[in-house]
Amino acid sequence: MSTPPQSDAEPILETRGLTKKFGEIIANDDISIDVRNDELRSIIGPNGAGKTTFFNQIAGVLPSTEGTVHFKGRDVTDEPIEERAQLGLGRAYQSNELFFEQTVFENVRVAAQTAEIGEFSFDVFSRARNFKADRAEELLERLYLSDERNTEARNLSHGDQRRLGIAIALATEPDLLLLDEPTSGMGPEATEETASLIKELRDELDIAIVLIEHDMSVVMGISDRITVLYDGSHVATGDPETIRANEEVQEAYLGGMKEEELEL
Amino acid sequence: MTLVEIEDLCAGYGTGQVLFDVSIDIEEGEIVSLLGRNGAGKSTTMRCVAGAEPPHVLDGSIRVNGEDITDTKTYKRANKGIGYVPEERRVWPGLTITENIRMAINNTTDPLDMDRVLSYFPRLQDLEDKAARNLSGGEQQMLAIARALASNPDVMLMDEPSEGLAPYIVRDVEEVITTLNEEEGLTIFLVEQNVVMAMDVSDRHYFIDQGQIVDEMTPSKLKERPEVRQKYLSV
Amino acid sequence: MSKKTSTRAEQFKNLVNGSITVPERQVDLLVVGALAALAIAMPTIAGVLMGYSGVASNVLIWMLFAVAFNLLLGYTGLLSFGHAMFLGGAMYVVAIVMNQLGPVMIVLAIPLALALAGLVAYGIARLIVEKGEIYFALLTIAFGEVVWYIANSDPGGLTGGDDGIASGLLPPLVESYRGQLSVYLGSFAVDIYWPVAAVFVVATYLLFRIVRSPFGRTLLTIRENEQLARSIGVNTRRYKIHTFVISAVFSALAGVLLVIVNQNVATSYLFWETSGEVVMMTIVGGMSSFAGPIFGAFLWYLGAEFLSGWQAIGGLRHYWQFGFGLLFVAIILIDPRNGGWGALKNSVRWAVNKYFGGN
Amino acid sequence: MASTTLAGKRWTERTVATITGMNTVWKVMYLLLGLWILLTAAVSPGLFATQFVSGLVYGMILVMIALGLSLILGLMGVINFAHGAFFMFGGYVAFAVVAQLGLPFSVALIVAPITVGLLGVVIERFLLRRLYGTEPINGLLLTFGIALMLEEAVRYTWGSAPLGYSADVFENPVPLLVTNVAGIRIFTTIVGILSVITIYLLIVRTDFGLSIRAGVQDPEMTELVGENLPVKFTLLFFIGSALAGLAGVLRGAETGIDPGMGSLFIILVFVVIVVGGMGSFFGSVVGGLLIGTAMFVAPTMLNALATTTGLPWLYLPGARRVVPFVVMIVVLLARPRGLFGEEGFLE
Amino acid sequence: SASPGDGDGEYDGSIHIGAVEPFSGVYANLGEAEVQGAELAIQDLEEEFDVDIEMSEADTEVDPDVGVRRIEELTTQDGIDVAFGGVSSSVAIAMGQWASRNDLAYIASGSHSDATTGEDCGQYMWRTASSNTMLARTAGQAMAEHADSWALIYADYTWGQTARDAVTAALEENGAEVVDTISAPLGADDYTSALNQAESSGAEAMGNITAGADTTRLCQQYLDSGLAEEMKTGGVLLEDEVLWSLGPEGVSQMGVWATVWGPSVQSGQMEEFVQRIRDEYGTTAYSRHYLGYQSVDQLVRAVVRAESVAAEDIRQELDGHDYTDVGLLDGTQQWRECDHQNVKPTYAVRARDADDMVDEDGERIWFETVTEQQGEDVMRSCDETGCSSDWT
Ligand SMILES: Nc1ncnc2c1ncn2[C@@H]1O[C@H](COP(=O)(O)OP(=O)(O)OP(=O)(O)O)[C@@H](O)[C@H]1O
Ligand SMILES: Nc1ncnc2c1ncn2[C@@H]1O[C@H](COP(=O)(O)OP(=O)(O)OP(=O)(O)O)[C@@H](O)[C@H]1O
Ligand SMILES: [Mg+2]
Ligand SMILES: [Mg+2]
Repeated sequence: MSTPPQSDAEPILETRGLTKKFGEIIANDDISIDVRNDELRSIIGPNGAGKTTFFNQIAGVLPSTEGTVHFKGRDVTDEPIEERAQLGLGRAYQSNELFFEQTVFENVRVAAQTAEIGEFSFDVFSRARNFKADRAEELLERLYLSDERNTEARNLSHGDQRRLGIAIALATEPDLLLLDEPTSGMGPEATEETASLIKELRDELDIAIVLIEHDMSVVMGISDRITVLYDGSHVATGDPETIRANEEVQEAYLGGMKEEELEL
Repeated sequence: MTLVEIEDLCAGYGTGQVLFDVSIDIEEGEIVSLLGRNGAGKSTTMRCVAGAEPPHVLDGSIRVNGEDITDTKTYKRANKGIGYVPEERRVWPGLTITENIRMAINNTTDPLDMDRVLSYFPRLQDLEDKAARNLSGGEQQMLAIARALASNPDVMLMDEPSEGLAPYIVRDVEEVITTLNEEEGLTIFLVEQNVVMAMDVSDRHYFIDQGQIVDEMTPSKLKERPEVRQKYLSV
Repeated sequence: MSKKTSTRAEQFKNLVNGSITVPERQVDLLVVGALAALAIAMPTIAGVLMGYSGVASNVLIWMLFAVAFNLLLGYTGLLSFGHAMFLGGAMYVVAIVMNQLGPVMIVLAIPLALALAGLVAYGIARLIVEKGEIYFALLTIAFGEVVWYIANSDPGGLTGGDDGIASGLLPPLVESYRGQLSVYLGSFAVDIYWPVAAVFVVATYLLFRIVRSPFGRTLLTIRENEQLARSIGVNTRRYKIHTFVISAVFSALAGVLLVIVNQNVATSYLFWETSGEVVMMTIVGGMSSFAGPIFGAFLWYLGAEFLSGWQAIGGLRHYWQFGFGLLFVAIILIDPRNGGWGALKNSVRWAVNKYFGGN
Repeated sequence: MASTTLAGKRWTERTVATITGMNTVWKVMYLLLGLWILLTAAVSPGLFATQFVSGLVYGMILVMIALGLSLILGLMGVINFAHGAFFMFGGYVAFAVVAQLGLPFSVALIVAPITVGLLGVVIERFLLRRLYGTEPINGLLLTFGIALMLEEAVRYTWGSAPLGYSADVFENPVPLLVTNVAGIRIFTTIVGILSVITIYLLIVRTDFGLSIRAGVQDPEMTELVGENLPVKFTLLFFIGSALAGLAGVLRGAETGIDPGMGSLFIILVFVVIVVGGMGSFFGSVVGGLLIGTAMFVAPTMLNALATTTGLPWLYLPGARRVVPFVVMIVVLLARPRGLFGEEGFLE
Repeated sequence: SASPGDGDGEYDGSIHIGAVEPFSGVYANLGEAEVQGAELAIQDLEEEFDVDIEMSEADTEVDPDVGVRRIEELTTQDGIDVAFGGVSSSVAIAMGQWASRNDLAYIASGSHSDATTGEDCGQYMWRTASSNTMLARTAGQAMAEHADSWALIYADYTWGQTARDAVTAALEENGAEVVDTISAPLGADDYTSALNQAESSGAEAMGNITAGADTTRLCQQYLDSGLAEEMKTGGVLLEDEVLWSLGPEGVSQMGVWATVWGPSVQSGQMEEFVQRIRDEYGTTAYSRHYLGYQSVDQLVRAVVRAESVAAEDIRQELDGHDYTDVGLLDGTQQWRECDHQNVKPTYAVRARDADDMVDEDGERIWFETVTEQQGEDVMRSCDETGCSSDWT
């Protein structure tokens, strides 16, 4: 993780004409975006706009009906999830997806281990307990989870669980991190903390981050660029100011918003 | 006429008491909202009226349409004129939209018919046969409201209908609420964290803090007194 | 809490409560020690609790089988209802080779049995490992039935059909008199129990190491959340296939031991009821821990030997499985994951905390 | 659970889609299978027809047993391993009524299903109810234990020896198309068909099933819209168990009873349900008939192949026993969720 | 008696017998019946000799693994001197092999499989029951007289397959034709398919080569399908109890069968035996009671003669021993040395008309004897058995 920031570099992620149909329903239609390799990108849009579906297509959880996904210049459209993960695509889920019966430490350690040993390793006799332990400890520290090190994940509070999800994703040493509503379910203070954490992570680790978010204060505060999806279609992409000013976006998404809320 | 009368309600979970002598009156045709911090007891109040357990009522009484329903069995309350839109929507994920609504229609004596219910939510009409789990958050919220509406209630209890919704959908929900109130004369009892929205739609606010009703006022009055918000609502 | 030098009692309490973690190498020593102690004590335990020490070797073998099985159920989350095909299949391979080519050929039979089990498991796993839980369970039953069918139809007169194979299975160097099965090495004789116990300790320890290895830890992620496991880059399919093979090979090892000790094999070893038994042992003992299945196999034999021989309950003793069914139901209602072993651990913990003062 | 779980809605469409969507390997295989069937019909037409009809009748018995299991599985998501034991218990209650108390068979037809139904109710109320909402495997294992207990209890009460009782008027054989069929079989078939229709009308076509499904997904919410849920769960379990009991009475009258008959059938019936597609009401009906006919026709087909090719070893005696499993393996490899299975159901 | 695990072969006037029988599982009732017979034998023997006989029971279930464990347990733990029991042949053979390896005299009282005294014979294992071949040959002759052409439905496992071959040979030898042989799985629940095939074969009669509960089901379905009106029937192994559930009417259509012994065979002192079983246990005596009695009787007598419980001493006494039953059948029987098979009569019986049956007070005499075959006439020759009988 030591490449210097290079703003106009090759995009790390390119989607071309990405489309997803669930039977009759078109969840995403012809979405083409590029994400630069040090960018912090937000995706916003009303509920049901297809944001999570879009993530699922990028990560390989859902096969795309049409279109291609290129990651680090490589066509990964038909690669399975684990292949993409090994390539450096990290993902934290919208609903808390964790290894609930393992300790917080083990959750992160095993993710770090996978990054090290690859998608499959028949290493049956070395000892796992301290394997990549340092890396795990480091991440726990970073995400304020060290105190909960030995707690089983299911016993964490909701906000801590969300942070653990991010820690797991980070442990896989991603070059691109997808975060689905990282602040939902967090109180205002925690939301603020998380937002600045995300920004710091990007700066420190020098990775690209794409996040889905409904909380406009977060979105407007930390994003380099914002992409707006509406009803499965790409409406606009641009920096926060442009998006705020975009009339179509106003109409489609922000329109119902009171000034007070935008400031909250 | 007073449609809902909550009188000196005390309720709690397990051994701990959460509500202390809560009294709320709601007139027919009114939209009344209950505001308060996280954990103040808003949902608890509402669950007591709807008949969900836990909590259990320790003392006091709840009357709807003049009838005391404090001890009425849960499954019998829907027929006493109560519609309930719970926190987190709680649609049945495996049932389709129509099946979700039909569940409410089947179990009430004087329901609205399906077409009429759906006519309020054109978006749902298009998705009729889709399983609720495959709906987006906003669609699920509409479905939860449609379901409560289908039983043709006298009073609709709505617990944070705007939570987790995109700003634009919040506006839609707001619209539905006012339409129902204006066109159908539906009485609405609303719990909201989103004060802006609550102020837009309500006729009256109750404030609850640590399980006690601490104030009651109209939206216009509330606008004049920002310190009330500070006192009871800020984190 | 102020820091003060902890008493031995407190140290013990902390150990029991799991707030002290033992260094990795010591864990290994501990486990080998515990397994060896179990193996050494088993004849006595069996003699006292089950009224018959001769059953000890069977108990150990089933413990090994259950642990191997639990690698799938407890660690990977795959319920195989056809595992008898590996246990029984290996028994048949050994028996057929010895029966046809002479007892000396056991040296060839054992590796052959293990290899065949692995091969068959690999083939089956490739076909079905990605089917949903219930489908997987039923498909394993189906393959088990097919194996049973083959053995029962006595192809080429090899399996003896329903009669099974019971003669010509006394391995070289082993002699048997009035129930004493001894291995002779020159003039030095040792009860066959001890070699079996040695294999048990080694094999179970190997399984333990597998469970604690990066491979084994990865299996847990699959059991807990397959989608997330894939998202962190785990090729779940390959892990599942390999685990199925490992589990099959160790089950086959149990089968090899069983045929050496009992010197007979019959189709009943291939019934799905036999597969069902190992499922029950594992659940009753608790699938979430390594020791659970060991405990479960022990309880099963306790039921089979103690209850079924307990004259005090008269004719009822022939229905001891009723009692086991009841225990099984109770475990499912109380704690299907941690089972009897979990309950035991909790009660020890509770007792220790009570005795040394709770915190 | 998806919406069309129980209704066979659009299944014709799906069949057509399946056939057109099949790849060539499968198409060729189905073609060969068809030719083989034709060959058999040509070689021994009489026997083939007889076996086919008997197979359908036998399939109907499987359907009859599978029905209750499928109902409880499809609506409540409970994999009731004890269904086989309920079935067996039904036979024993009938034995007690007919052979021990000397009452007519018709009394057994009413008393046994009710008794077994009540047993089901007790199990549902006191045991299974605690498991709703947990992993489905827990229900499977719990009922596995119950099956064991029930079997032991029956052995204790009635012994292990096979027993039998008279089915009164239904004992006489009835000519059916090309063959004679035991009267009790015809009666079972009729009862089976009636049960399928009744269940379909009562549960699939009414909103009874809807309430149950809603109740499984979110019991509290279901009560909140005004549903008296526990009563419905119990009722459903009663119906499902009573159906098993009824099947047991009929089966026992036909072939006699023994404590092992439950475990003999439960696996077979699971195969039927899986082949049909778990959770699909129509799937179990089709699966039962398919497995039934396959079990009867397959030996004849093997025989035909052996005689025409002159390769006697092709006639695998006793292959009938593995036929269901082979059918299951083939079906599942081609269609991972069985013939009419729903995506995501219990996965 | 001997103390646990000593097995030193010393005999001190007390004998400890192990009854290793299925007390649970599908054969439980058969195991129970053998033990009932054995108990009578013990009463008689204790009266006749000055011996003290103790019997320990152990449940083999239907599982060779369990069987071996139990016989081992009885030997090492309870210190039994000799053993008998076993119904299913896989269990009996496994136990017999174990006994032979471990110097324990054991009589497989109730396993019919040829293998027991054939390729799986054992040095210290004897068999009281008639072998499969003995039954098949007896049945074959009677069946050939009963009908001219047969379709045989056989249970598809070792016993059924060997019985099928033996019956086929016997039928053909006696001038009848075997039109078709039809397999049905062991433990089949449904015989319609097989019956269809039998019917379509055009044979005059359907031969029933199944055992236990399978026999019950096949007979029941034969009756239910109305085939009884078109085809006669008969079978190779009758253990009366399995047909009791058909009732007198049903059984009256069951044709001819071979049996080890049945309540209709009341020669010698058997009438008294039947009466005693009825008095003691309230049930009709059938072959299993007889086998249990005879097995214990012979074991104990051999011990008394040898004045030793050592397996080898017992073998010396039993092998080639001619004897006349005391308390049972008339005539001379023998323990054949080459394969340890008991040389004894085997019977063919025919179902009586329902009106002629004795059916009262728990006494069910529903068959009548048609032939009594002498052992030597129907046994396999020593060469045929394939028993490698170089015992010393
Ligand atoms: N598995 C599925 N099957 C069918 N339709 C689906 C499925 N998953 C999502 N959809 C549909 O696709 C559309 C997009 O869903 P998606 O979850 O991507 O929305 P989203 O933008 O993430 O919304 P939210 O902000 O509420 O999370 C919705 O209309 C939804 O109903
Ligand atoms: N099931 C429960 N068991 C025990 N305590 C509960 C339970 N549900 C709520 N409580 C407690 O009751 C109090 C009131 O909770 P309630 O859900 O009514 O709050 P609320 O005002 O709706 O808050 P929010 O805005 O977060 O929804 C809280 O202190 C909460 O911790
Ligand atoms: Mg989303
Ligand atoms: Mg709330």
